[in-house]
Amino acid sequence: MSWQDPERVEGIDLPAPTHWPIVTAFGVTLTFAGLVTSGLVTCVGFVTAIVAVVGWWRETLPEPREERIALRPPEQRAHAVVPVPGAVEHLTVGEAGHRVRIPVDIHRYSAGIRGGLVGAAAMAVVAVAYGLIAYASPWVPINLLAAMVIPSLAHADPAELSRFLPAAFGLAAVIHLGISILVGLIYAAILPMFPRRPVLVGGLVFPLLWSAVVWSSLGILNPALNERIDWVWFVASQFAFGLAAGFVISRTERVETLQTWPLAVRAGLEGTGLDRSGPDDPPREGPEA
Amino acid sequence: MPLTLVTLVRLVAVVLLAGAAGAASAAESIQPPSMFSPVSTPAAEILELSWLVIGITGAIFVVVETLLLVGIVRYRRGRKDDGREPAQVYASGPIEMAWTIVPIIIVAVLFLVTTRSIATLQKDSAPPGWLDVTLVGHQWWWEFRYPEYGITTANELHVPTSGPGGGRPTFLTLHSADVIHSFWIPQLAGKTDVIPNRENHMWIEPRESGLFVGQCAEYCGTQHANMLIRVIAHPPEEFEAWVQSQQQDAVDDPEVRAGRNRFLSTACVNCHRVTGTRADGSFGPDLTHLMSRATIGAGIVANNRENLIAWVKDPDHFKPGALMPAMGLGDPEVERVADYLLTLQ
Amino acid sequence: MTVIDSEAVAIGGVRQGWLDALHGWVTTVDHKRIGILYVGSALFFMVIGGVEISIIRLQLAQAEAHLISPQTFNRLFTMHGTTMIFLFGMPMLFGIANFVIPLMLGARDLAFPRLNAFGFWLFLFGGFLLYYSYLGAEGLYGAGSAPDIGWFAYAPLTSKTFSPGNSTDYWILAILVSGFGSMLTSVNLIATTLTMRCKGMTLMRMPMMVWIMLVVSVLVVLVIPPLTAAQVMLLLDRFLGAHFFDAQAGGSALLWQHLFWFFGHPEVYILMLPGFAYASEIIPVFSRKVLFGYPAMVAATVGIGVLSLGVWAHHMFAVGLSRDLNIFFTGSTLLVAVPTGIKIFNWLGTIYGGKIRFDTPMLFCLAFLAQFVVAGLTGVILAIAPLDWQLSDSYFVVAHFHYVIVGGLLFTIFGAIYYWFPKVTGRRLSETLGRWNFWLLVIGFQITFTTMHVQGLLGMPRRIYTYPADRGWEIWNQATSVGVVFQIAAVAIFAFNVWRSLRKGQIAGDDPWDAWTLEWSTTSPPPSYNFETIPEVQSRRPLWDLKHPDDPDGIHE
Amino acid sequence: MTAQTTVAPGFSKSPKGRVGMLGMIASESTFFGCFLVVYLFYIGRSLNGPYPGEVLELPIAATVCLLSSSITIWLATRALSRDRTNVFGLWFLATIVLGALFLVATAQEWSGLIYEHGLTIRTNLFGTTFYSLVGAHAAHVTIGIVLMTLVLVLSLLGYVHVRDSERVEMLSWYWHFVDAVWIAVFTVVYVVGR
Ligand code: HEA
Ligand code: HEA
Ligand code: HEC
Ligand code: CUA
Ligand SMILES: [Cu+2]
Repeated sequence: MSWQDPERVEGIDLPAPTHWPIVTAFGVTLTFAGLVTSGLVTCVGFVTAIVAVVGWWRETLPEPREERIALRPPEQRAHAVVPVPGAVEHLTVGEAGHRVRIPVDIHRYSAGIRGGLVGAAAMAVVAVAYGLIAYASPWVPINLLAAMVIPSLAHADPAELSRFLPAAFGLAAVIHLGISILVGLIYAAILPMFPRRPVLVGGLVFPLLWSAVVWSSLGILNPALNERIDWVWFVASQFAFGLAAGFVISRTERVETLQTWPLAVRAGLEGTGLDRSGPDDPPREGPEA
Repeated sequence: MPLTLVTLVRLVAVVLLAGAAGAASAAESIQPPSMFSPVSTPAAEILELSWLVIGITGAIFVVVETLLLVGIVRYRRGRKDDGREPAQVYASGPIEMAWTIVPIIIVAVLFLVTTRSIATLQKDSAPPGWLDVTLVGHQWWWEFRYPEYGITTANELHVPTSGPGGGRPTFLTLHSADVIHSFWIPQLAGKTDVIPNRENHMWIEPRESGLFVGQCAEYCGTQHANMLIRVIAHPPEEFEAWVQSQQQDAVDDPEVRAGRNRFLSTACVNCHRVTGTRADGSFGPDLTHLMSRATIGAGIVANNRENLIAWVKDPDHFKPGALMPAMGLGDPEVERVADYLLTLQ
Repeated sequence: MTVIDSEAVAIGGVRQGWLDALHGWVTTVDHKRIGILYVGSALFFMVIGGVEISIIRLQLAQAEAHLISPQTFNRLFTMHGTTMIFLFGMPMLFGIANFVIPLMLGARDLAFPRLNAFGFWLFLFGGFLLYYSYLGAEGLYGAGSAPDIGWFAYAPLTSKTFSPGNSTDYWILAILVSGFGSMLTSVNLIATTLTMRCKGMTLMRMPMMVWIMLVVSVLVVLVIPPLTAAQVMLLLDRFLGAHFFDAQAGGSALLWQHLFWFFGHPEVYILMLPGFAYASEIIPVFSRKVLFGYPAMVAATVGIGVLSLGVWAHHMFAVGLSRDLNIFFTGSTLLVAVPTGIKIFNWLGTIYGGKIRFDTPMLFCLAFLAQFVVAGLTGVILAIAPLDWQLSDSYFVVAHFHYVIVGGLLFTIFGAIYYWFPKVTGRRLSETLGRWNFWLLVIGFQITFTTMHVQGLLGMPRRIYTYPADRGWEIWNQATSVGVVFQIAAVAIFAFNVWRSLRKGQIAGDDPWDAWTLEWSTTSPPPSYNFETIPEVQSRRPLWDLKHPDDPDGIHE
Repeated sequence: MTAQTTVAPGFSKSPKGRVGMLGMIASESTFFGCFLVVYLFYIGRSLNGPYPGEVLELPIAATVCLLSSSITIWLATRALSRDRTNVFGLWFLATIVLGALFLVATAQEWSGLIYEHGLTIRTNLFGTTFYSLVGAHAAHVTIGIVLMTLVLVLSLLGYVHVRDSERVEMLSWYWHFVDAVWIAVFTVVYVVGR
């Protein structure tokens, strides 16, 4: 490489050593130290600092003083880096070449957002249906969601919960949509890592896992909801989300079947281990440069 | 309670901490001031929230450390390594997306729950019927005033308990006479700073009677360490009785006249108050009912004759740097003053 | 112009008289030598800070102990905190940046070499001024008393009324002076990074370390002035009778807290981000893999920098902020977990699929990863305002921040020293001693700081010189104190290792770790001009390109 | 072969000076920002008089002087970059005079406040914040004037040429910054604060 073998130069100009910085710093410190010791110290410090600054300027104006440093003799210089061609392991899956971006097939993130929104709608339908059936009011599930944040709702009676409350509605909508979109995005990102039955995994397994997590902590997350929750309906609404979102997303693009890959590879974390050549095979040569 | 993630965490923590606390203080009567044994509504609410947070952070801890360990073991350089460089993987959009969004969701959930919790816990004014107490932090002792009853006391706060069917929570208004202090009894509530030229509030609602300890939590100078707090929660009737005894004027026992005179003719009166006498200072604790307190020096030593003598002779003996000067009284005088103090029931 | 023999001024070059050598060091403007001066003085102050805290731990090992007076105790923890943050942490990271960054950029020096020297000397003299207070500050009790106001010096404890004498003034002035130094050095680093990159080094090709130090420098430039401003106000209060923090005159005690923590919170990231920087250089090299997700790492760094400016009041949850503020600062603080998480996961992603070599620098970085996660999670616990009401100002906080600063920063600093020592001196540190150093530090660290969480949860406030025996804290404090013994041993072994390796260490060669950034393309130690010719790069890993010409980086970036 | 190969591309003078100056200005800005915020925070919180409404008057003349000095220094640097040293000297002198006039006005204002109204830094929060904010600004003006006077003297002695225009321009940036700070101070102290 070109910059590794320098042409012969006489020397290199570097800023010359100077004692003015240390003297200036000393003067400045003394100036301050005088405040807590004696005015005399401040005076001395101030004068020192001024003298040093003048000295400093005289050294740097109009052009900073430099000195020419001789280059080291060639034998004491850095060794040129030795190229080692073919020393990098290869990926055998995906594109040819040493390194690729994996996973190869991914969903567009816009698909995730769309899936999240559709899932949100599906979930809302189930939840509102539950509200209508169990409480004869579509607002109950919405208010219950808002009760996660609003303490007064956490202790409200059913009549209160059945009413339309604009603040609660707004809050619930933000929480519901926000989290739905985020979960949709996650779906888009990780469904390709479970390529075998994306809809099954995304539509049933994840919602079940998620429901389990919620079940274990709802008492603290949202006590109001916890008191009134009907778990069958809750899990059903989770399924509605998962299935709708999973369906929308997996339809957007075909996912290459990667199930023989280890998970870390499917996630795009590692590239080794893909080389199917056995340990006894001779190491493969890299392409000639 | 079903065996859930949170209950599991709870169980583990309770066992560990009970062991932790028990091991050290098996024989003592004082309960360690641990936030894990709340006896008051705010503390209990905070603990509830803690379980969620500890559960979530605990789960993250387990996941990340496992990933790390697996990575270290799985990808260590093997013995028979051929020296070639592993394939270079630059990035992976999806997985990065996933590990950005999952924390966002966790953070969002934590945030929402915390919001509710803050809104529940933080009260800016006392709901009707609550007991009002004004607390003043001093270097290095506490003053408690009960405006309703006209009582002033120090270092030991007496409050009523609430039963299951409700009761009388205490609403504290916090002021400081000098620097910043912080009022903290972990079993009753979180701490709130006590700040000069500012009014702060907090509330407690003990549900059990007993003695609960804490101490000043904001560094406030030399004796910050010995600015202890004792809160005594009484059942309501007992509390009423205490209030009545505190409302009495100081006892004036003729047997200790000599000590009383010495006390009143010394500069003690500039700093201390004893109602019904000319002692009307407010720089030091109110001594009117000194003997109703179990400790002196803001909780550092038991309140008995011996300690009172030692204290009056030289406060620095117990509390180096304390703002009460040694008054230079001779031994017999100190003893007489102490005898007088001992009558201030 | 005379031509100077480069060896004569090179580090470890020909023997000179000690006076000449000394003269060389005090007049030098070479970024490498200034870097060494920084690191050396930082280590010196670290030992002082460590000795101070060792005395404290001795006192706290027993309930109701009377080994030292409360006044002495208060001075010790104030000096410990101040020393460790301002005289150990900041100079250490400036020192390493000073040495490494121009080399990484392929530059001959920093943009303003003389200013660089000036900044260093300001810091050092500032440090001396602070310690001179032990002799010079006639406090309340006669001559000689160090400041005793805690490292964040809350008003009004710092007012003339509550802190007579001059000890507080020493604290203010010393930090003021060294603060100027930090600011100048940061401006210098920014200018260097923005204007002196070698040919081909676009911003997105800079080594991760350079990016991080750029963000750190910007933070320093933005947040040291608020500290300076607050200190100037305090000086005006103390010397001229102004009323900025005077509650009697209607002033606000909280004002100081807002100003201080507006500085103080970014300050903790100023300390930790360089640790991230070292890890981002070391982990890839010893995993033999490119840093995973470089663009995300850059974004996360900038994100942490920006967010850190908006979270300061999480140090003030207990002061009675309004509900809305408590909620806001809880939320903003929690958000920091996201970019930090990105970093953690990207380092994990780097390890995955690699072939890890467990040299000492890597050991320190792996321990850092494990420990930092715990530290960050306790931070998240503290960020939840209601939990902070219980935990603030308790030993849980002390545990949290030592987990970050010691478990995170100190470990990466040791990693960095083991990593770059060969470049600086031309000799390697002993691996055997390095392992002793590492394991003793891990053990000591865990014993000391894990137990501290328990004390905090059991209600022990910080900054208390003694505690009653009946609280159940004693055995935990004993454990904490015992851990310090291991830490002292670790630091002592480290010192021995440096001393021995300087003379007998294995010769390193240009590129002992088979690394990829430009500093490894020159000799160890580098000549004063760094490179004979200025390098030219095509990718983030120029040496990778040279080593694997058939498989260069650039096309993948 | 020759010395030119030894000059690193980054060693050209101009950009690093600019970046450095911008860095200094950024940090000075947050410094002043703090004093401004504190001033705003303490408005109306003084426990006793005199209050700003009673004693402060709009410093119109001073403001005009200071702001117009931004124009003169711009003209000066432009002249220098075109190698018209004499014109440069004249405009520079004008800048210094305008800056000095500003300082004189401030001094008059202060002496009025101190001797007529009895307002000092110890009087109340208004005095505390007013003198420190305006004083910090005035200190920066003073530093600027000292530096400019130095440059002027050097230029009279014939030391300042086109090649220094870069440095003089940095000085002018500083001066523009001081002006900008004054606009903020003016708004906060004399407009909002009264
Ligand atoms: C080196 C410095 C450093 C660093 C990096 C941090 C990082 C953090 N700190 Fe800490 N802190 C200090 C140094 C530091 N701190 C110091 C010195 C003090 C005390 C000062 C004093 O009082 O003397 C303090 C005090 C302190 C307090 C005040 C406590 C009190 O006094 O009451 C709080 C409260 O919010 C806090 C929070 C945090 C948070 C949320 C982070 C976050 O940045 C942590 C982020 C990291 C993670 C969260 C882990 C990794 C992330 C993942 C694995 C992703 C998944 C995680 C989630 C979704 C949660 N810190
Ligand atoms: C960079 C920052 C940093 C670092 C590295 C450390 C390192 C350590 N800290 Fe520190 N600490 C702070 C920053 C730091 N600390 C801050 C900011 C505070 C708050 C201050 C305040 O409240 O104002 C604090 C407070 C603090 C406290 C609380 C004090 C109190 O509240 O009362 C404690 C208690 O144990 C403690 C312990 C330790 C220990 C044991 C170490 C150890 O890791 C140190 C290990 C190093 C050594 C021990 C040096 C080695 C020495 C030798 C080899 C020489 C031989 C030594 C002897 C003979 C003794 N620290
Ligand atoms: C300069 C003021 C001052 C004077 C004079 C003074 N005290 Fe005190 N005293 C205090 C302060 C302040 C405290 C609280 C000290 C602490 O706990 O830190 C106190 C505490 C006490 C206590 C303990 C009260 C408690 O509940 O903890 C007693 C008893 C006491 N003083 C008695 C006396 C006697 C008797 C005298 C006179 C001989 C006296 N004091 C003179 C200021 C004073
Ligand atoms: Cu009061 Cu600490
Ligand atoms: Cu913080």
